[in-house]
Amino acid sequence: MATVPVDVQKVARCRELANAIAADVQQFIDAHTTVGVERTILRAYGAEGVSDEGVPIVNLVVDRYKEAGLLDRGIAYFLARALVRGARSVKEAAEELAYGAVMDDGTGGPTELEANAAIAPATAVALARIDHARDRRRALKLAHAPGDAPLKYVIVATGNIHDDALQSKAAAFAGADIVAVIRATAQSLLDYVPEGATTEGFGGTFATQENFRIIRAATNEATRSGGRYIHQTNYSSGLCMAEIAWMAAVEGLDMLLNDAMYGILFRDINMCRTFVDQYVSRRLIARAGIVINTGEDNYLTTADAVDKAHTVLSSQFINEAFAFRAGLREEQLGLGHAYEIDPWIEDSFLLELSQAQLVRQIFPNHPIKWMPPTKHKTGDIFFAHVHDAMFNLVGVATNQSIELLGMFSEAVHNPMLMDRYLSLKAARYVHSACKNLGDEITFRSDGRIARRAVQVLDEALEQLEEVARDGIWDAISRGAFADVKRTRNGGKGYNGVVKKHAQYVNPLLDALEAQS
Amino acid sequence: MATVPVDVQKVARCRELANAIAADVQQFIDAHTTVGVERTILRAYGAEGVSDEGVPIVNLVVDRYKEAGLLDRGIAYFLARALVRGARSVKEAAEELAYGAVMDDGTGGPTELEANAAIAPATAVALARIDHARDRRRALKLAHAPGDAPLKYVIVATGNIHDDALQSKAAAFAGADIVAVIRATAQSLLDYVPEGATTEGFGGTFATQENFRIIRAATNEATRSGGRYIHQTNYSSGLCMAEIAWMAAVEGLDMLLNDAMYGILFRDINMCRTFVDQYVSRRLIARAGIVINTGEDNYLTTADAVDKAHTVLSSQFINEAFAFRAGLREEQLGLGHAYEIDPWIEDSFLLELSQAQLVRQIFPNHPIKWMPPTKHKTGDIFFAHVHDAMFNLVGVATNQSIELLGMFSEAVHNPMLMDRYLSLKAARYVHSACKNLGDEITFRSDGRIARRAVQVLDEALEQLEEVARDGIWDAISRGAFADVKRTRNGGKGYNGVVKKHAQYVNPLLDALEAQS
Amino acid sequence: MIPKELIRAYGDRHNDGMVQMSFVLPIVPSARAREAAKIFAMEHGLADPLVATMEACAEGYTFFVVYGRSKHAVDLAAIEVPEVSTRALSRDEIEAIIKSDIGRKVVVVGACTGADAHTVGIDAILNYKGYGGDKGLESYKGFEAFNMGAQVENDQLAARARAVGADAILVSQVITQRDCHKENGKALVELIKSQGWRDEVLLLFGGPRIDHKLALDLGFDAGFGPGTKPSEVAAFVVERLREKSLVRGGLRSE
Amino acid sequence: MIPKELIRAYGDRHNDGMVQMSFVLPIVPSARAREAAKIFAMEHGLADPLVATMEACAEGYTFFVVYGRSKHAVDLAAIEVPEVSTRALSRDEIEAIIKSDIGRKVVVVGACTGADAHTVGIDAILNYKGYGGDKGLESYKGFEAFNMGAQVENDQLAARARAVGADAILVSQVITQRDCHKENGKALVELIKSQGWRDEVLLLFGGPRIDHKLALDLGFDAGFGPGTKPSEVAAFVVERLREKSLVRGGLRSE
Ligand code: B12
Ligand code: B12
Ligand SMILES: Cc1ncc(COP(=O)(O)O)c(C=O)c1O
Ligand SMILES: Cc1ncc(COP(=O)(O)O)c(C=O)c1O
Repeated sequence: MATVPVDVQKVARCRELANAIAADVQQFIDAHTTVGVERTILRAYGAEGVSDEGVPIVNLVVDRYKEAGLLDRGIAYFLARALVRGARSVKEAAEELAYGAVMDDGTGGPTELEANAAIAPATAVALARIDHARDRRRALKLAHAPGDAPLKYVIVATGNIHDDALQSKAAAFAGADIVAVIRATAQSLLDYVPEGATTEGFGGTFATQENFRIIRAATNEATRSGGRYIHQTNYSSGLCMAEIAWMAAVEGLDMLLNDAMYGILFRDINMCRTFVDQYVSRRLIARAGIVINTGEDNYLTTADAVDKAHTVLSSQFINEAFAFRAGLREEQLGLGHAYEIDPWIEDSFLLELSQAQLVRQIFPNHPIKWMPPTKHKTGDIFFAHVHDAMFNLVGVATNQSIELLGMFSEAVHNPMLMDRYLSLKAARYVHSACKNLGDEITFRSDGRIARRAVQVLDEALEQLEEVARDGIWDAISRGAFADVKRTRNGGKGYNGVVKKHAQYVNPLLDALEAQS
Repeated sequence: MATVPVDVQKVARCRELANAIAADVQQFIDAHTTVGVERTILRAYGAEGVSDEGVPIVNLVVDRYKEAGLLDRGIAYFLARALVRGARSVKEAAEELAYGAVMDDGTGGPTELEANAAIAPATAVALARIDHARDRRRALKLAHAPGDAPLKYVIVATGNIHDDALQSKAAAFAGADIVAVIRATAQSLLDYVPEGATTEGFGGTFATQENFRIIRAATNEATRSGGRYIHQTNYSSGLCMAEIAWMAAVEGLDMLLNDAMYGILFRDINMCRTFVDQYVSRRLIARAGIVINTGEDNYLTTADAVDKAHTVLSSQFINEAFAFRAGLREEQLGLGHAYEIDPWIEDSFLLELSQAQLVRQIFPNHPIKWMPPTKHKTGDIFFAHVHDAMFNLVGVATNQSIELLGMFSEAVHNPMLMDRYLSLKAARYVHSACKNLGDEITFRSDGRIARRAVQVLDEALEQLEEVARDGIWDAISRGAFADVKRTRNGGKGYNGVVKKHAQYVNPLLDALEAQS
Repeated sequence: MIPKELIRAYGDRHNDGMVQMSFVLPIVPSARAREAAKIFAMEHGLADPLVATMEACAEGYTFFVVYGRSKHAVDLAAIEVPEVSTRALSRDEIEAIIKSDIGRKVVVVGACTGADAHTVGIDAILNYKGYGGDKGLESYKGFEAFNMGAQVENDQLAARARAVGADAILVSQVITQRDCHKENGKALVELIKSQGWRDEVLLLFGGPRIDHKLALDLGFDAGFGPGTKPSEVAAFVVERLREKSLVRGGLRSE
Repeated sequence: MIPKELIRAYGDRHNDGMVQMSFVLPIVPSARAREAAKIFAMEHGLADPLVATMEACAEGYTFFVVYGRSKHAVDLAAIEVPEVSTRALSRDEIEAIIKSDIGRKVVVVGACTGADAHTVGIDAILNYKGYGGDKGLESYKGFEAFNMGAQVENDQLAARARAVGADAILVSQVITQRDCHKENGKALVELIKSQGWRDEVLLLFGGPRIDHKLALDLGFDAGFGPGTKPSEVAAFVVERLREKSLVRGGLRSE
């Protein structure tokens, strides 16, 4: 088995530092909520639908209470009180909160005890919905075992959910194990989740609950007809991170792109907002048994993949620390890393091999996610196909868990049917032709591959020391990750962050937290 | 450095057996000549041109003496006598032999001494022409060093020598180190060498001396403009093996496809004929410092590449033994082997890696020639491109000397400009990205790769034992190589074999033999 | 009139028409070259052509990859393609038909003709080993198969076939440069016609670039392309022999 | 009339017209499908189309690779392509021109607009680091460069440009789905026109799918495609400023 030297002491120290970094942020998280979190809670309790103008009721309610300066009590507080006051269902209660002529200002009325009692059944129902979806998924997976690792992951992105469904089945037919529907270009900056099935979208398809249902049904069909479990993936990311996590949890999705810092760095979303949102989304994800895919691979599209390889590793430790705090288990952590080194650099393959193996060894129980070359792809689709083959080879040789397949048309368009077919065919070949390669070779203990691994871990450790010293807020504002700088109070969605009242109420989050 | 276990005793035994096999055949060779050999001698002495009907004068002469039952004395005998008798040049002497009203029946006339003296200067001139071409090549190579190994070898095959010249330069521009002009489909069965520049040909371009000149000039131009030595290759194979070797030698070609058995197996050329022809062709090649490329790779197109891998190795030992007997040095032996295993077999890559490394270790000083997948290529050019990438990877990781690049259009047509360009680009990438891979990895000493290498050597040894026991004539008639069976007296060109007279004369061959 | 059944290229949505092209133009890379590539693509009927790459591939030559939306559609209803019409028969069924309906060995002679030296295809059909697990005609009790190998001239093949009383002649052609396979194939058919025994023998044509339609056009009885299995060929031969009642009036009984 | 300058695709011989196509048709693999692919290729103008492969790539869909000889030719003489016409200037030359002919810092504002979050391209042009060893505009003494990053709305960009008195606005667009880059770009030009200061500013458009021609069509002053180097952009800006005498009458002096 080919391994690189990994100093366990250093790894332990990295974890310790990452934990300290997360602990610092957790104080902030515990003291704050966001409009996204509160909308999530409403959805989880069963608030559904849109107004005549198409605005989701959860937005109407949360915005109303936010404007009134009452959101710091937690929307569940008001929901509970509405139920005590006679609303026959959560739905009715939510409507009351949204449209009711007089607003509950939170004073007087039902006692805490009454309110708790009123909301408790709804909390139980919410948890049961997650558990039910999780159990159904498990059963289907038992009946139809997934393929061998590396699991072959492809994206579909027609913009039209019905076409996506067709593409997903086509991908499964061609050998895909995981199908992700990527989102429309602008969705992550929307501070609401669109409603219903959608058939238009640039660069991807909107994430909506109905779309999740449609696509899940399609992949389940593919699972049954092909006899191999097909995983469904979407994005719990952007301003509605937590709401989408809920939707995915109850619609039985298997994986979610979800990262503690991606939105900050790549979508210029405010960091306070993101840290709070990621925590709540991950609490739901933990319960749902969903695997997250973190976004460190993206760092190497804006920063240099050779010089900044260590930032991927240090961020993985941080993402892990945040995830553990939200109750996720190692088996749910699809930490992301990528094959983004300029292919024309001499020995680039060795550098990639080294990094992939290092990550594999440091996170042995994690379903790590291996991302293909993208940045250096050009429109020479033939060359790109070869570039991807080398990536596939590293994937199978270093035993990556999840492999997002490269597309030869990466620099041209969102993948088409043909592109996915050819990509899957090539990956099937490389994975099979090199099946036992990793077991057959060893790396020279003092060679280029080994030395590179040592260097990357050392640099990651060094960076984590710095970040722990300065705090992540400062580190990000100095461009520690992805060569991108963001300020603590800058970015989108900052005004959606609310400091919790001393009597903030959130029974669902409490229940999720009680779990771990 | 990744190595496979190689038992040196077994290798020594293989060499011993191969030597015995060749020794047996050498007896036959020494006792025979062929029309091809005699034509070669005439050409070497300077007989040139064609008759009014377009028949080369060397054919006219040799056929005439053959019909008269006089060829067993060696055509040099008659040429010498014609010179003694007053021909002012070899050309005139040859014309005399071809058209002369009375035929010299070899009796009477000049004494042996006179004849020897008459031909000796011509023999010296012939040798000088070879040496001159060799020295010119060396000088150019000193001025412009060749690229790094594996040398990238591509073929051009437009049918028109002028287009081939253009393609050769284009290939050099795109990174090729070696350019071969492949021959027209039917040429190897022609019992004469066409004359002059040719512009029509199916599947390739005729090998003619003028074409050699044109293409050599083009590649020399590319060498000078690119500053990297570009090698030129053609085929010394088929019924005119030896004549072409002569032409290539004096036109300064760098490499020749030349094999002791290829013609027998793949062109159904008679074995007696081939054995004699290969010997003489190799005597010229040895002197010219040309590198031969043997044809064992072809075996795996008709026989299964997994089951019959050992036949490649045993044949390489035999080819080597024949070559040594003809005065070739290890550095001239581009033994052929190939990546022809069904790509869909699990661990096919490991099997190929094993075989390539085994051959590399057994023939450490030989410029071995690594041939790409062809048989399992289909018209899916995208997949084929990936298949070739894996081949390139093995090539660089096992440090092959000469790598004939795969073409994604292999199953479609002779390579076009675009195909070669993309193939070269991909090979440049893989060779550079994996430059030091071979130094960085080792193979598990008891793993699949190692065990496979041991097995292949064992099987080759076993086969060589059998062939040595039965003689190669019988072995071939039982289908020992390439799953093809040929009989000793069957096949094309048998009637061109002539048993030498006790006073057979061939001063040029004598001189070449004296060398080693 | 048969209603049209139009299909278009498919990228990711019904009828989006997306196709990929690649080619080399004799021009150096430049804005002008890019425009030339676009125009070239449009001439082929591609709308909104996108020049994905433009690279110097030789001095004075540029390699392009282009994507575009093809405006063309194919009317399936208007396509008439002869398909080799035989039911798939198992090995046992084939043996049984020969035994019961033909009552003697079926004789076939095969070769790869002309300058073509590619025997792998014809061997796959005739030799015991067969192809992809499907054993060759030699392996059938009911067949007597003669494989003449490669580089066989048409007249030699015809002579041998007559000599052994072949029910079918199997011709393989792999080399297709400048349509030499067509000429070669046609020449055999004509030779046999001129010798007056075309009706007495089945002529099968095969190879990686052969299809049934082409074979019929050249005067053969059937054509077999890449991936053909021996059992398909065996099934065709026995079915045709049975149908044509060549059985009784065949060569053998002459 | 200008004489025609026809070029055709090149496989391996002058004017052989060889091109490769690949596409998917909504049909299952069959002899009929192969024929459909051939006809499809012929409709594009390919003679002797060769269906190199035909594979089921999804239920009901088949992937084809086809080769054929294109009958089309492009007349180079008829192509008019505007090329960004600036002489290549070295860093020193650029600095010198700014110093001598402009006499103050040249102010540029750049952004990746709309929903587009791809900053790498605009960063490559503006940031110190630059692209492929060629340093970005920030690194020039003579330039003052503001990089607004990604996801910037047109009105924000315009406002900022006015506020800082920009000589040039640099717009990057990477996402091109359904031509959103064109609409986005055009909208900016119109916004600035409607605000009445179009003549006072240079508008540059860039991105992997942008070319000069497209940029001009949309109302920009220049377009820059893949592989653009910062120094090319710098050279264009200073040359245009000099030419247009924007120097004296420019925004700054208003
Ligand atoms: C193996 C091979 C060789 C071997 C042949 C060994 C041998 N004894 O057969 C060797 C190395 C000797 C060789 C040499 C040459 N080859 Co070659 N070769 C190939 C290769 C790699 C594979 C062909 C093959 O075996 N396929 C496997 C068989 C099973 O498939 P098949 O032939 O299609 O047969 C199936 C069906 O078509 C059908 N079938 C075939 N025949 C028949 C007949 C009947 C009656 C029926 C019913 C069915 C049937 O059934 C078979 C089973 O399904 C191809 C490239 C490729 N991957 O296709 C090039 C290829 C065919 N060769 C080619 C060329 C040009 C040559 C040379 C001329 C090159 C040269 N100038 O030196 C030489 C000369 C040979 C000659 N004179 O013919 C070209 C042909 C180009 C063209 N279309 O014209 C190809 C396409 C390679 C290329 N891209 O240049 N070759
Ligand atoms: C890196 C990258 C990302 C990063 C961006 C990080 C960042 N901060 O920039 C991340 C991972 C965040 C990302 C996300 C997405 N991406 Co993206 N991404 C890429 C990728 C891999 C490389 C782009 C790149 O950086 N190129 C390198 C730079 C240097 O080149 P360049 O942009 O062409 O710039 C040069 C020139 O064009 C010129 N130039 C550029 N702008 C300007 C401006 C001016 C004024 C001038 C003078 C010159 C100039 O100069 C530069 C230097 O030469 C491409 C694929 C590819 N290989 O091209 C996909 C790609 C661009 N992305 C794509 C998509 C769809 C997305 C997503 C929408 C996917 C999704 N649904 O989740 C998201 C959303 C982002 C959004 N809203 O925009 C598609 C776009 C398809 C299309 N044509 O519409 C691509 C082509 C991938 C694909 N095949 O699907 N992506
Ligand atoms: C964690 C994460 N979220 C989201 C995305 C997609 O971007 P967005 O949803 O912001 O368009 C990515 C992109 O790869 C990602 O890694
Ligand atoms: C040794 C040798 N000679 C010749 C050839 C080419 O075949 P021919 O010249 O017989 O057409 C090959 C083919 O690869 C070969 O290996």
